[in-house]
Amino acid sequence: MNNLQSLSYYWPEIILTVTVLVAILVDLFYSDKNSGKTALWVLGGLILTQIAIYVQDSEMTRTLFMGNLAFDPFASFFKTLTILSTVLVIIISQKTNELDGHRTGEYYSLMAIMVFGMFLMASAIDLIMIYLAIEIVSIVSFILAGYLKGDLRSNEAALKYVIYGAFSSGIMLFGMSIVFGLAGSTKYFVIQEAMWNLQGSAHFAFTLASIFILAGFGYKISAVPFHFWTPDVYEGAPTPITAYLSVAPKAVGFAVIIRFFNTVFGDGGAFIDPSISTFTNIPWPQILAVLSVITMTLGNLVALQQNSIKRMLAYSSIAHAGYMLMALPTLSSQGAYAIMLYLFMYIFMNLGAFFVVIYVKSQGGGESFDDFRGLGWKMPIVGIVMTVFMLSLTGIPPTAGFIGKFYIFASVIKVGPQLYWLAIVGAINSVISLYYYFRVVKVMFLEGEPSETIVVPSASVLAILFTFAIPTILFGIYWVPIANWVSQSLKLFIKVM
Amino acid sequence: MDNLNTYLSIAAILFSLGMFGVITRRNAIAVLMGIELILNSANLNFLAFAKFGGMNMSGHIFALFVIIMAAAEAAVALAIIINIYNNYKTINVDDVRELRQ
Amino acid sequence: METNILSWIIWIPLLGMAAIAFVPRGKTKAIKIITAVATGVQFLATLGLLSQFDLSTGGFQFMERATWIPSFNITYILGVDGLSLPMVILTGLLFFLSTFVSWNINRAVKGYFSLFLLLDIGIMGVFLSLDFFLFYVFWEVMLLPMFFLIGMWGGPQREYAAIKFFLYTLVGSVLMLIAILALYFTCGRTFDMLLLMETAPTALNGVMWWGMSAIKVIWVLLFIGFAIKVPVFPFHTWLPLAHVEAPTAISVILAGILLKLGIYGMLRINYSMLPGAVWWFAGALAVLGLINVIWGAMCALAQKDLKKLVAYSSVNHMGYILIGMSAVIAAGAANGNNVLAAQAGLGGAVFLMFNHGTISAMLFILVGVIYERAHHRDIEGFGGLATRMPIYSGIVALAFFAGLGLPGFSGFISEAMCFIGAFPVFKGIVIASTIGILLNATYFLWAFQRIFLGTLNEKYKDLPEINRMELFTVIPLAVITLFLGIYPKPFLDLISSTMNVIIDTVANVSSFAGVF
Amino acid sequence: MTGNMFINYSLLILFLPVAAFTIQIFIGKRLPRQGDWVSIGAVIITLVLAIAMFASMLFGHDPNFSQEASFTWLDMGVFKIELGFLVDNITITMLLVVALISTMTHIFSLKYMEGDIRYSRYYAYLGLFTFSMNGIVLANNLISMYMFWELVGVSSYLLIGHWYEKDSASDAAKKAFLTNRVGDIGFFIGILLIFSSLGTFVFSEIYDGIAAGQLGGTVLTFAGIGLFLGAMGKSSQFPLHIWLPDAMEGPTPVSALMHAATMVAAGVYLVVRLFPLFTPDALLVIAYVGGFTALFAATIAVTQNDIKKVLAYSTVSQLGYMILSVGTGAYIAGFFHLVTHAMFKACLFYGSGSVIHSMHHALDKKHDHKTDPQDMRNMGGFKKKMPITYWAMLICTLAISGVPLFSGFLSKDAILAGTLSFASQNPGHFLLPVFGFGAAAITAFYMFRLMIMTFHGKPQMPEIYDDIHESPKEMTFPLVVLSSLSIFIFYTLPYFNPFSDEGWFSEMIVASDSVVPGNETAHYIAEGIHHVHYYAMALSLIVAALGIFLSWTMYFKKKISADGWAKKLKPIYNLSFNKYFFDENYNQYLYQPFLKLSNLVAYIDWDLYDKYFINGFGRVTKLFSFFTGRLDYDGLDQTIIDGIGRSTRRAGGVLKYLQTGRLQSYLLFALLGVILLVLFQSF
Repeated sequence: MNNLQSLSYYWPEIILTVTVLVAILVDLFYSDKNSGKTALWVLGGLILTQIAIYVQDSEMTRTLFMGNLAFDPFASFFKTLTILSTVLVIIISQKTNELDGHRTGEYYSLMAIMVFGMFLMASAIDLIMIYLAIEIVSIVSFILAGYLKGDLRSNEAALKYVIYGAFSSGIMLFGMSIVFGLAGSTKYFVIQEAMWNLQGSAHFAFTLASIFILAGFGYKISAVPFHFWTPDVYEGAPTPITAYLSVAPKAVGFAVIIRFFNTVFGDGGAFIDPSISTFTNIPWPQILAVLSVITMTLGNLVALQQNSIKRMLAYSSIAHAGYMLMALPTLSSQGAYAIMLYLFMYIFMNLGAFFVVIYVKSQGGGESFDDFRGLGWKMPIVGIVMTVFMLSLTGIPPTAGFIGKFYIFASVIKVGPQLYWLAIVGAINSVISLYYYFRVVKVMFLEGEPSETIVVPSASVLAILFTFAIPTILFGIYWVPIANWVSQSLKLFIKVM
Repeated sequence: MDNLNTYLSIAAILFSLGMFGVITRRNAIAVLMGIELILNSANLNFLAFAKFGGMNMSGHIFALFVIIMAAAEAAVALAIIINIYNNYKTINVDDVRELRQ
Repeated sequence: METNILSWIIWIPLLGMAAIAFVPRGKTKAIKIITAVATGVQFLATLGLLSQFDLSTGGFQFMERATWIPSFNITYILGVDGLSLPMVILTGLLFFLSTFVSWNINRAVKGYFSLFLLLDIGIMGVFLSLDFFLFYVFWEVMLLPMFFLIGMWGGPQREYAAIKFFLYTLVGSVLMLIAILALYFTCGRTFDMLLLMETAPTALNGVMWWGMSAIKVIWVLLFIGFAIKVPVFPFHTWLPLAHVEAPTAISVILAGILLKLGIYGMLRINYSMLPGAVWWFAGALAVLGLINVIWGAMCALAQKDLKKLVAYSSVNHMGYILIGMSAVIAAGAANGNNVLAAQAGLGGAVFLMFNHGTISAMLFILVGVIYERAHHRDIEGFGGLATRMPIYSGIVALAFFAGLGLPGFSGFISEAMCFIGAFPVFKGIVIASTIGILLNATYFLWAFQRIFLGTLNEKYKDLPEINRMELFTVIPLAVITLFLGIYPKPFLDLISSTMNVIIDTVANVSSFAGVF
Repeated sequence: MTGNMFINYSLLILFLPVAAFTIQIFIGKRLPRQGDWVSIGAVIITLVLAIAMFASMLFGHDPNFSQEASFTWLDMGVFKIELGFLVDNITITMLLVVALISTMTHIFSLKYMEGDIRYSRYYAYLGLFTFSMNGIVLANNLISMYMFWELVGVSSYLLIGHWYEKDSASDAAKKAFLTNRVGDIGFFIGILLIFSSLGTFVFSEIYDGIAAGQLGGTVLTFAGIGLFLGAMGKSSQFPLHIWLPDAMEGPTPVSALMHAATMVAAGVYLVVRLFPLFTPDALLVIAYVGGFTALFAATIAVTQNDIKKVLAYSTVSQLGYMILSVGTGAYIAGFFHLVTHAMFKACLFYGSGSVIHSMHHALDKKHDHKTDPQDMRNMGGFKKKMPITYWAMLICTLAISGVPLFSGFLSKDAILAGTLSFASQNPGHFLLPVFGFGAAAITAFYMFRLMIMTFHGKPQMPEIYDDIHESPKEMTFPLVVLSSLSIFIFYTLPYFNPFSDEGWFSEMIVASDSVVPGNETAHYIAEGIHHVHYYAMALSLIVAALGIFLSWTMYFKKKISADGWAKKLKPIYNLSFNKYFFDENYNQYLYQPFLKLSNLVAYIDWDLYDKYFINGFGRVTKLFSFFTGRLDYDGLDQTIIDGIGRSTRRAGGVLKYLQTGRLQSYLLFALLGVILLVLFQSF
């Protein structure tokens, strides 16, 4: 479909672009103090975008802009996820005190730009598009990570992030170039066809290339061994940004991986027969399984070590990436389904946990475990809500986190006995994770003494807390709507061959 | 002499050089340059394939995009490095180790 | 009769929690009363269940079904049979009594009783749910309140004990989760236990995973999950710690009900869904039982802390139950269809489950009473209390005699049944474990002598006698123990038809037990 | 009189005492006189009922009379237990004995326990005991017998430990219970063996099964030995005899009731009841254990100075007799001895009780609490002071020594005849009669030693002598009753031949054949006994006379110096005086090692077991340390879960070093990752 026709299916992105422009413009007229008001415009724009997505969201699938972008429920799902998490992050950014003294106008407009990049990631089916999208998201996140100009840690985070990001996207690009050479095109479907008739030696080249590409993707979802930037960046960046990075880019990163694997190495995304995923001589299931095991184990083990809750959450998010990777080796609809569900659940519990950290810090506390000592006695509500998030992150029913894990395990076990070991490793890992998640609960409740003065957070804070906590519980008990939504969205654009 | 393999090998060499620079250089700027080398090696690949592979223009286009992106990236990176310099009074990446655990 | 009584039984405590949430923190009395009412009503409801229960059938009664997550075949199924009903009643009773045991809790009362009720929900749910997913959810729901109740209101080592308990049991339950999913995908995509009981034995028959029979693999995964709760020998080290650190009421619940959940799970799931593997595992079960008996008894004998002694005595008693359970294979053709032994063994095991519930609860309450007064539990540290507090020591003597399996108390006949049942199949093991009879008596009587007999320790010459509230919590248990000891028929009538169903399941599969 | 009525009566007899027990426990203290009248009333009614049953038995005059009644106790379909009662002549006689002695004890205790701190508790426990003893007597199946068996153990525990402030008392109580439990294990295993092969607990059905050959051979032998182990525990047969002498820590009336007359006789009653199912081998074991115990205990009794200890060991020895006779097949004789022994031994204990009582008071007057009121060396010459006690005890002493005209002669004679005939039929076992007659001689000797040291000669403690008084009639009354019941006439009615046990007993209570194939029939055994009867009688007379004469000359006439002989036989004397060091050895070689072992187990459980596991995790940790080489390998001495926590956190600690914060190292690792992945799949 040519560009002009495509535009009619491109409303969300268009609205988004307009939003960005408007945001930048209005920011010019705000004084430094009120610059934060830009957030409202951005929010408005995002909501409009979401409406647009909702309106146009239909069962039909097609490609846009001469097969550069896919327009399918799968993409819309991740777009919605992106907007949801962005909106939530913008909301919690209101409560942090880290941005004080900074002009926050472009902070929000940058987020909007990032959303655009993630939209592209969610729907790209062309190597060029993928590269562009990833770069857009990366560059913006570099800036956001280094947003606190005066703060050494933030600076350092930005530096590491930019170099690491550029480095890995460079590797990815090199891989892409080789793939282009082998396939003669940058379009997924062409590549997939080309893969069928590769000559012997080309296989190695292709393998090398695809692993280079994987490096690029792995960096986005911070999978071991491309995770090293994560802890430092997560710790250095302003907490809301950390929360954001741990959710949104990760989500679309998985979108890219799922789409890439199922389209290029799979059966073109039809989810009919996972088995052909092994048509190359690359044992993808094994590689991914090993990657996921290393990722979750390392994430958990190192998280055990941390004394800063923020940093602990950073590592734990690596572990969660590992859990989600578990479902990837199956290359089945079940797997993708599980990952998507998990991501949705993950947004609430993870952002919630980060928000509690932000709130406690803004109340004069800090980010270390010691700062949380006796919190459950001082602010019972916050403590209880935090406990809910910790439970959910550990994956204990009846919380959303458990449901996510449940589907992940289910998809792994469905494959059959050959992958049971993976499930067991995952299970043991979630037990290990209990140890550090409940260290938080322990310091909050088991330590410290009942205090007379009980701090009840302001209404707005309570509202935010519950917007995170209630879904975390609710979707742990009844998640049929989500499940249905996911299963409807589990529909990639398929080239009819 | 003027065939695909030559270009590919040159690209490969460039890639490795870039890699080497990134790993070994202590100066942030130098590291950035190493990254640029990597990107350009990729570009070289694209163009070489496009030329000899008798393929469509998408190779060239890709290269163009890469150049643009590299520029953008460099801009951001340099900005950050300047900021670092203001705070640390150095751009030696080894000295930027606030976040070591 | 109304069809959703089971849901009521499970969710009544939730109403209690809601009510408590609205009571200001200061009004501790009100909170306690609300809890008492909630648990009391629940207990009455369970009794109502008993009155309506149809003894003649071994199947499930008061069934409830509601669709929950159709996409994953997860349904809300409740039901009660001869195996779960006694446990349900016991749960109701113990929670009601424990409310009064914890009457003098004064630290964060609101939290305590909310968690207490949450625990109640979890346990009731496990006993009543017939959907595997639901079962698992309730199973996990129990852990959190337990963690807090031990960790916030426990003894000096409480944090350590709490986290240890949590981790230990979580390991078990994640393995269980994997087994559950494996069952789900191998046996016709359902969590409905009733269906699984039909499909599983045949669906898995002969399936091999990595050279092992699938049934064995799943059995072992489930078994570990349950064995940790029981606890069976190598997994028992969390128990003494948790029991010792937990506040009295919680120790009562732990020993009285939580340990039984493991046994219940084995009978409900391992026995009913994978009867084939019972044949393969019964021997090991008996041996583990023997180890539990001897090991637990010897550890109890060596303890200086009274509560720890009681805790180890639980380990020891669980051993008898395991031995009784192993008897079920006697009914198989391979063992000459000795249904008699199987009935004796299984009946004894379930009977002992219940009796240990009442007896150990009684013991822990009594330990709590003395701890309240003396602020320590060092067996050596007392002496001659019988002269000072005759009523208390009388009741303790009663509890101890019940604990050491004295005829006339329910403990005796159930233990005897376990032995009688297992004897034809595992002669040696049973004979070896009868030493337990002696060891029980030894550690109980020795402890009794050191604490109550001899000359009164001057330190305690004005220790107050056990008070009405405490008596009120103990007497009902004592009465039940005594009554069932003198006339066990009613209880066995309650369970026998269900027991026979289980026995048949296992016995029938013995025909192709050869595949193992 | 209908059999139905028998059952009702026996049920009344069974449950009246437990009713009394309940009342006493709950409201006893608040009743006038602490409610002793409740208990006494209850037992007196039981006595009346027992007498009524006994009378109707005599008039009914049916040797094979037997009534059974049972109810379903539990029922699971195939597995069901029926509890029931069996009333036959043996039962009725036993019931009478129990009721009688129990009543006497209740009465005796009125004064003896007067002003005791736990007066009502004491009577309550007596009630409990009477109940459980009657339960044993009435049981028609092994399960209920076992249950009451244990209950008897408990009531003995409670009564021995009545004065638990004394550590010796509480120790003795514990020892009694545990030693009995050892026997009970055997009992239980015996039950298991029988049930697993016959599927029933009821005596009659068991007999039928054995007769039908469903159970026999070694299994049955072992079952029999198992059951007999129970009997050994209760009747304190060697080597489980250790608890009975200590049990004398309990109040003397209790010793009379339980540890002389009834409870310890339960063991004998068991083997008598179950005689038909013992195989020849089992019987042989029984015979030897009994015989040996008889002699062994007697030799200990010779050297004891504590009056109650002497009686205790003589009880052990007499019980040995009864067991012996069962072993030799003459089990009716054993039962006969049980009855007569109940009378005279209880009486002897009351006697000692009344002596101790008065000693106690006398010493109290002198405010002397050091002197042991039970030590015969502090007595002497009490004959004048307490004549009733003296005469009563003398009669009983004559009875136990087997002097004609007294009950003991008849029963003992029957037993000895039994052993003699057994030995004559299979001469290999000549030891059995040797045991028997030897014990008889020694018994006569030490009993008279006791009498003489207590009542004759000069008072050893003149200072208290004036304060020694005859006990009040509540205490003398039982003495009179029981001593008179030790006259032969009560057992030989309606005949008057003091030299033959012809009488209601031998007519009403007849031996039944063993159901085990290969055992001699009752008739055959009776024949054998009849043959050797007169030799046996003559022999027993001789040995009794010998014993009496010896102690007469030694302690009364002082012709032979006891001390001199004691010195001459120093080693033997010491052995006997120290009860062959049984307690010491048990303590050293059984209890202590076991305690150590369990301490060890507990230690293993808490520390080592966990450490052991941790080493497992330690290896995991090593694995991590392998690729960083940065792990110090200490402090893995936590408990398991800590261990996981520790080792994993350690591992984390190692991995943490990867996070150097140095940018290049990150890149390097990333590169390595890529290369690894390539290698991973390119082979």
